[in-house]
Amino acid sequence: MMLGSGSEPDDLVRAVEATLFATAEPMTAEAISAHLGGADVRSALAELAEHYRRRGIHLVERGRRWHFETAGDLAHLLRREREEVRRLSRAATEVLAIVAYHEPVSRAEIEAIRGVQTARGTLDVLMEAGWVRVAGRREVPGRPVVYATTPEFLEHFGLGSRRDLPGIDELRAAGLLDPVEDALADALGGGTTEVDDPSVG
Amino acid sequence: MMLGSGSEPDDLVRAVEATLFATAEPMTAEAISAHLGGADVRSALAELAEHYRRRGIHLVERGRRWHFETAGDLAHLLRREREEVRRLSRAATEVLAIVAYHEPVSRAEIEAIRGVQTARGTLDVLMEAGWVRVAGRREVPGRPVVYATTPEFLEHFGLGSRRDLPGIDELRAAGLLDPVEDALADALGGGTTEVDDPSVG
Amino acid sequence: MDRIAEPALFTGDEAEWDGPAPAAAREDAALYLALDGWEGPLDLLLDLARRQKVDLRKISILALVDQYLAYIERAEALRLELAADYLVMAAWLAYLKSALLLPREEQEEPSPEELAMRLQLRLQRLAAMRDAAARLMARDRLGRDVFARGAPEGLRIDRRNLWQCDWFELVQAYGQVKARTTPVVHMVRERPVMTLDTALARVSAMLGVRLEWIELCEFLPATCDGDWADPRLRRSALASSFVAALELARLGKAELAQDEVFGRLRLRAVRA
Repeated sequence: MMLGSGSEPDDLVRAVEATLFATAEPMTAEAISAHLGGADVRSALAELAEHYRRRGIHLVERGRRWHFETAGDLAHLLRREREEVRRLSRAATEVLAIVAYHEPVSRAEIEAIRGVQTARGTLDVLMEAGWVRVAGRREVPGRPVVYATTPEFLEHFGLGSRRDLPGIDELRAAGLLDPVEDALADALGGGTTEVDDPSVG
Repeated sequence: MMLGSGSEPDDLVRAVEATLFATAEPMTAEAISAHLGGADVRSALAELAEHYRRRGIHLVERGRRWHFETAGDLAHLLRREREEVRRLSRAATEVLAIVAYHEPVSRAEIEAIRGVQTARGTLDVLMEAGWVRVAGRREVPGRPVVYATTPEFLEHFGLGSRRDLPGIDELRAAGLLDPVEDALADALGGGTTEVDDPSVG
Repeated sequence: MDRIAEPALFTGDEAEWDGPAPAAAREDAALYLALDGWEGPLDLLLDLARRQKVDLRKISILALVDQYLAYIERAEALRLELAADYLVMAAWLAYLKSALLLPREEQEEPSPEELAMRLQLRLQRLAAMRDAAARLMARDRLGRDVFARGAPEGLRIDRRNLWQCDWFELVQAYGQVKARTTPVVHMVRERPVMTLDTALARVSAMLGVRLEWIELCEFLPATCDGDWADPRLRRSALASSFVAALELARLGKAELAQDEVFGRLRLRAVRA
């Protein structure tokens, strides 16, 4: 018997449970606390998450916001009557992955990785889906806009935070998230040099 | 320990739980069964209803349809009230004072005393504040509603009774009937600090 | 209950990409027909590199260059129209190949090995992001694999006003109502004025005897003339004389002139 899974939930746990069931939007611990008159809801959230871990619905934290969702292993039962999630083009999925693994990242940096210009509509599609947002400008000449992912991105892909991006630790350890120039400098053990490379840019 | 409340839910129970959580409409047992490939969901529904009986959400059957809803004792969480401190407007303060000095008083009488029309909202505000109540109708043609103060009014203003309100002579002595003072106080935006009156402090 | 035990049928993401399917592209015919399928030369190079079926870090750049150049040659032989960047890449790779093969006396900067490594690093990075995208898309996705509550009641916060007012404000407000509505007797004092009739008579009389332009202020009585020193009476006289002037102009008996806004106003009789 796991702690809390069979015991009676206390009033605060019940209140947090009811609040998260009723809300139409995911909520941060702070927002839940404010809704419940300032109570400390941290342990209640932990208890609920544990309680629901083996049930048909799970309590999950995505980018600091909590919500209930159906268990992933039941997907095949629930998916049938649902409308299909919009299908992304290959270009859009690549751009989304680059933004997620490199954020904040400029359009030029995205293009350097993909080796092609990115159609204007591609980023628009991702922003319209609510997964990518403009995250300011880089303080370099030209002050390019940089892009980053949103809490809705984490929610949609079931990620607690960007640290949960598949394989991100391995990619970082392998240096595959570093710019080519840095990797080249490392490999050659010297400074970087200007190279006449038509495939760049 | 109640049966089923602490034990691990089986796959069918989990599937029913997830189905009822994700559905936008309450579902009959037959509809759930059809959705889950014809399984007999009766005992699963009973187990779920029992499991959720003490939790913040309940699984309930209404007119043969099942759905989750917030526990009745937590329904107040769905509609929270937030209190916002607001100062009474000048017009509302005047109307409140007139009601206090002249009660029971009709709206027409209030307007006659103030010399200006009184917006309907002003009396509503005073009633919302709990300081003024409808005190019946005057038995004259048109049977106008008359207003009076409430016990909460006396309590809020620290008055033992309405007789504790200062009389006209006292107001005059305090300089509160001086129209110049009035104009000055108006010009200074309320002017609660402008009057040098030891009897009022 | 076989439904539940059944493995998920659609957890794969095979339909997600609408780019060229790598399996289909292995057919040579498909390779050449799917020319529009690649997003630029780097994409094509990565596809070719993956056909070497080795770790991208151990890939043979020379073999890759040969494959690319062969592809471009055959595409040209088939008279397929190639985008400029494919040709630029072909030229650059041909240069890289010759630099890698030819013996060198003096080291050029950058060395061909460095250029080859740069290409390799770029292919690795593109491949890494492509794999990451595939893994991302294959996750349980909200609204497709997992679902939020279908009919949340929603949370509502109603604002409730907590009205504030104190004893002094209350009493002061009553005092002000009383003060404001106490009947006030208004005494209207008689003030010395020049009536419009007087002004009209005076201005017409003066215009009758003079032909030249006259400034309006000249129509006023002299200050030394008894009560006319009173500034309030003089203001009244000026206002009445001005209205009289306008009236005479309207009747066609006088004309007015003013050189600038707020300038001196002059008046002249109109002779019939």
